[in-house]
Amino acid sequence: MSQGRRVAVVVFPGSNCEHDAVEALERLGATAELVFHRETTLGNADAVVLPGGFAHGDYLRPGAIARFSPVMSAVAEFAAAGRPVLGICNGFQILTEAGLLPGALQKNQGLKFLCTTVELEVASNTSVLCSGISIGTRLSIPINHFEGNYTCDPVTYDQLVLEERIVLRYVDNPNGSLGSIAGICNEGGNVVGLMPHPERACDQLLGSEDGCVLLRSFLEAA
Amino acid sequence: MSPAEDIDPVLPGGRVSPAEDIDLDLHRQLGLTDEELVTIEKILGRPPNRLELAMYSVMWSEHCSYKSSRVHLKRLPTTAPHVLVGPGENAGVIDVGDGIAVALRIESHNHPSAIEPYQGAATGVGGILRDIFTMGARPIALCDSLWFGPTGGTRADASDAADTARSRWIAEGVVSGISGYGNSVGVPTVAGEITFDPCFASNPLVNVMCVGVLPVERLVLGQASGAGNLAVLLGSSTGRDGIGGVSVLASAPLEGGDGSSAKRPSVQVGDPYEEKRLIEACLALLDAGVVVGIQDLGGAGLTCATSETAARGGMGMEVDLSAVPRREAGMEPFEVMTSESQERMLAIVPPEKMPRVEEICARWEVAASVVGRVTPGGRLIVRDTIGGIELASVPAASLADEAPLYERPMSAPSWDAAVRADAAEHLPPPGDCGSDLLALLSDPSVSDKSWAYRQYDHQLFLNTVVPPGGDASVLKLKAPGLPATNKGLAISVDGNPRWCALDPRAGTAMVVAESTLNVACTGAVPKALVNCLNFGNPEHPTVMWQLSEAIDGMSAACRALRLPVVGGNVSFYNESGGVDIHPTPVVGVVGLIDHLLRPPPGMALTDGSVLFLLGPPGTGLGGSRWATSLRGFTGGTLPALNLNMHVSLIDIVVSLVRQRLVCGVHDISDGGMAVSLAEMAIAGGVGVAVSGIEGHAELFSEAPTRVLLAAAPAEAESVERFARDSGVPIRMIGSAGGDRIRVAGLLDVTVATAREAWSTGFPE
Amino acid sequence: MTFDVLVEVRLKQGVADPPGATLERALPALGFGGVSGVRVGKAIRMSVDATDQAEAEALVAAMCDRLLANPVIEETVINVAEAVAAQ
Amino acid sequence: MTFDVLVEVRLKQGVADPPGATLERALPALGFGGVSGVRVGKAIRMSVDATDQAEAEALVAAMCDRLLANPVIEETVINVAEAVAAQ
Ligand SMILES: Nc1ncnc2c1ncn2[C@@H]1O[C@H](COP(=O)(O)OP(=O)(O)O)[C@@H](O)[C@H]1O
Ligand SMILES: [Mg+2]
Repeated sequence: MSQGRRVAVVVFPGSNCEHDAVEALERLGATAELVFHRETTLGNADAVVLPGGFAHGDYLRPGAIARFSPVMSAVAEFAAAGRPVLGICNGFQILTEAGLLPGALQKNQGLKFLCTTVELEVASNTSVLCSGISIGTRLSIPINHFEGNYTCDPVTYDQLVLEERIVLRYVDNPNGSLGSIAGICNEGGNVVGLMPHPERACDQLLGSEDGCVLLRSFLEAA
Repeated sequence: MSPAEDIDPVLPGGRVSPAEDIDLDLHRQLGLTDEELVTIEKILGRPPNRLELAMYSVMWSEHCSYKSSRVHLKRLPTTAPHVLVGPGENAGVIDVGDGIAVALRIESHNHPSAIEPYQGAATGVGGILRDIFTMGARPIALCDSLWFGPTGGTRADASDAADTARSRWIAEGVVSGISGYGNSVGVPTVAGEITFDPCFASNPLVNVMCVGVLPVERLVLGQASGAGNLAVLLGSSTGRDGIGGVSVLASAPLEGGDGSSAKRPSVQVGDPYEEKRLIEACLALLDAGVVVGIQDLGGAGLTCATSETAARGGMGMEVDLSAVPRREAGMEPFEVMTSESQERMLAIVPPEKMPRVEEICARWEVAASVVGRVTPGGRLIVRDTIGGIELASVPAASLADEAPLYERPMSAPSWDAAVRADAAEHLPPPGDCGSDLLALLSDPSVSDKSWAYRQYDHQLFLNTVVPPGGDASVLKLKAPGLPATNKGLAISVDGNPRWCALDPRAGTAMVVAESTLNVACTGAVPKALVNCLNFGNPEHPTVMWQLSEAIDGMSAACRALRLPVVGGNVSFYNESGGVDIHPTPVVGVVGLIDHLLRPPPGMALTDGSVLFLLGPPGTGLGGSRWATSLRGFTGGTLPALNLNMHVSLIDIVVSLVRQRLVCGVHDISDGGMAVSLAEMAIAGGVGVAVSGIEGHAELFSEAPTRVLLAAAPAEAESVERFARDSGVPIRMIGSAGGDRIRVAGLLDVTVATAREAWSTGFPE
Repeated sequence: MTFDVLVEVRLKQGVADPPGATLERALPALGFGGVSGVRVGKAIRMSVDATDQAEAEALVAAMCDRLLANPVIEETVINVAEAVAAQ
Repeated sequence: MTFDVLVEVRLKQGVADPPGATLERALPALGFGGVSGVRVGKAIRMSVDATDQAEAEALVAAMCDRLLANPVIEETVINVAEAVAAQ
């Protein structure tokens, strides 16, 4: 049950999806609280979300400066303890920069920012984001990024495949991502990063509720 | 204060620095006329010095003072019971009930975008955002109205290859600039328009609109009150960028590069990250109640912000130049006072609140420097340091409000009569309306704009119920800190230089009509309008005539619709090689939906639905895209607009949509009924069969006040009765089904062909 | 002959450089003091076929003018060297 | 002492470079033939205070490792020169 789960939503200067994350999580019955990047603890959170946006401007590289924010040590400890951490879009970029997830996110192949709704396919259900969801399930979820083209070295890629750590793949690769990767997780399955925005698909009035499936799984793991 | 004190004050630090030897025609180099100089001397009781001259020059520029347009703008209707703030402030504000207010404003960034498309457009976005959060509103939506030269690759386009390549560079740069800044600053871009026309080849138009929301009680005005309060400069440091015309004042040319221009860039570079932190910091300052007024620094920089806040509050201000953080060494006082460096705000702060201001700014990593204080007496005094020598001393109100007003000569263009004499209706009818329809659909001005808005984050804040692509975009009226409601906002921006070139008065009225109808198609009642008047050189009498006519047309339409004009912007000198652009008034209309519980029907056709044409019959082809783009014919007269009928139409469309009696709705505008039918078929993925259309004239006419409605067969009778009761003509014209778009006796194309033409109009 | 080219595209002096400024502000907190004047530009590398150095330089200069930089805000520094055969 | 620093941040060999590839594809149509291997990286300039060249280089190397480049896909070329006094 996701009822009553406490989620820390981290706010960097330049984050912009933090309220959206809070809204979606609370819609599912969780209690979400904003945690400013200068904090050194996550309070009594059961789960952590790094939301989308442009932390610290993202001018040099997405996530390059954010990973030094004080809160990131607490996030790393939280992750090391096996607790659920979700990086959405910019949050995913930050997790890779911080070394909590492997690989990197490059500019989209088309060299354009992309805001559109895409089809995703659940590729593994071993992580906190997709537990209980059948592999092959299709979800319709918005993407919104310029640098969402996932890449990593071949050894890492093989490892991701072997260990079933590719969580979500695009049905129609929109950005040139290696292996159509939309989201991956760490070895423990408790840290997940994805470029699509599940919080944008939690309200029928906005077109899709498919994001709830993912966020509910995440909350239940908390 | 006695008037005498107001003229030539003796203050600590001594008198104003004496007028240096000023070249006799320096004022002319600064764009001031001889008469304006005399006026300034009368105001000061002495000749101005160089800094003062610079300050008058920027404040009395057309851009800041509206000196050529103000006499005409006065004719616009600006009041209504729900208007909280009308024109004259940074943004218009309306009360939408439940303790919520909506702020809106539109502005142009045409000239910078012509030479550095990305940064020109980006800084345009930054500027309009500041106008909105200055009012205490959180920006929740941006819209962009874009006008470019033809980019080539279309059938009708025979433009020179270098021109088209340049237009493409501009179009792509502008769109990515809006994307780059808007997405990163974290405000969704939810609506807009993009049109290609040869008149914009050297002078593109980039108009950006912003909508913000606020709890009514947070509304603040950009005014300085309370003598002794501090003037605090927030945000970026000040550089030599955007000094433009006043740079002739430089005492020595800057070393390096190709003279002074090398170090005084006329184009600024936007910093969305700084702006994002400014938004958060300013809204936090207002929530904490620690500022009495706040004002953005836009055109004319610090001179504008200090004089306007002081004048609005009926106060004076002393400015300490040494306290202004600079980006470069060796800046002269006039450079600091007129720099248009981006991402800066001026807050008026009671001294005892300053520690709290510093704390909030530190949290958001926003620089805050006390650069002056509010004084009694209405004078704006600039010193090099506190208590230091006076570099300038002028009545603040004389800068802000007392620029001369001009009634520039106006005359209707001589070709006016000739242009109107001929008639588009006399053009030979097309051999095949189907191929004309496909040509129109593949015209990049008509075709799918998703290549652009896909680059814009249009979903942020979880508000976007109708994304770009419909008649108007629809947002939930929701933001952190606002009372919860089920209300929604509909937004549309529209312009039409084809119509306005032919008849600026009627054309502008038709633009207002179209924009309100777009909003009504979502079930929203139009509540307020903002406008951006893009015109040529005001020294040309025909341009002033166009402006005056456009304003009269806008006034007439807004009065009939009871739609207040709550703000606007005038952009003159849109010309190249002495040729003015077509008059291009752009309007942004915001409408209100009381209960946004389900998405509005939208334009998509549903298989089996019955199709109605609601509104008076229309066959006039003057100014239509069919006549101008496909036949190259720009004469004739515009089809008539009956404003009373339009008001009734808006009412009934809103009612039908709200009662959910219709399952598809789309107005007839660009490209006429043929294009509207095709767009509905493409959106629904289903064909349509229509009959009883009189010929190509009815098919391609852009006569106003017409809507296509689709209804489930079971509702058809109610829809018809409803329309009849309200006196608006209605006619059943066909039904949806199959995979072809057919108009009996006129055209027959497959939906797939139409979609192909429409979706590939702007080849990537 | 083949030439190795490095073009640096940078903002002109006086033009604000938000990426550079943001980076500079972040450095002290990361333990990097004593750094100033940070400017972030582009480094474009390519191989160019030309009959001699002069021709290669002219070609690259034309590319800079027409494509790589907008002279309104940017300037370029061009470096052309004969490619080492082994490469 | 002050040192002028130029850091080139570039993608490692083998890492795809969409901006470079796109630029390369666009060149022939604009009349620029014979160009290959286009790669777009960053050129970061800054002034660094340090007691000597070695210290300056060490500082910049540390900055590259920790911040300026993402070692998963990027590598850096560092250039440190004593600043000319006149500047
Ligand atoms: N530059 C743009 N930015 C965002 N949305 C755009 C842009 N250009 C067009 N659109 C969207 O595409 C749709 C069609 O635009 P347009 O043909 O101008 O509509 P209308 O004729 O109903 O005014 C609208 O929803 C509009 O908001
Ligand atoms: Mg419409």
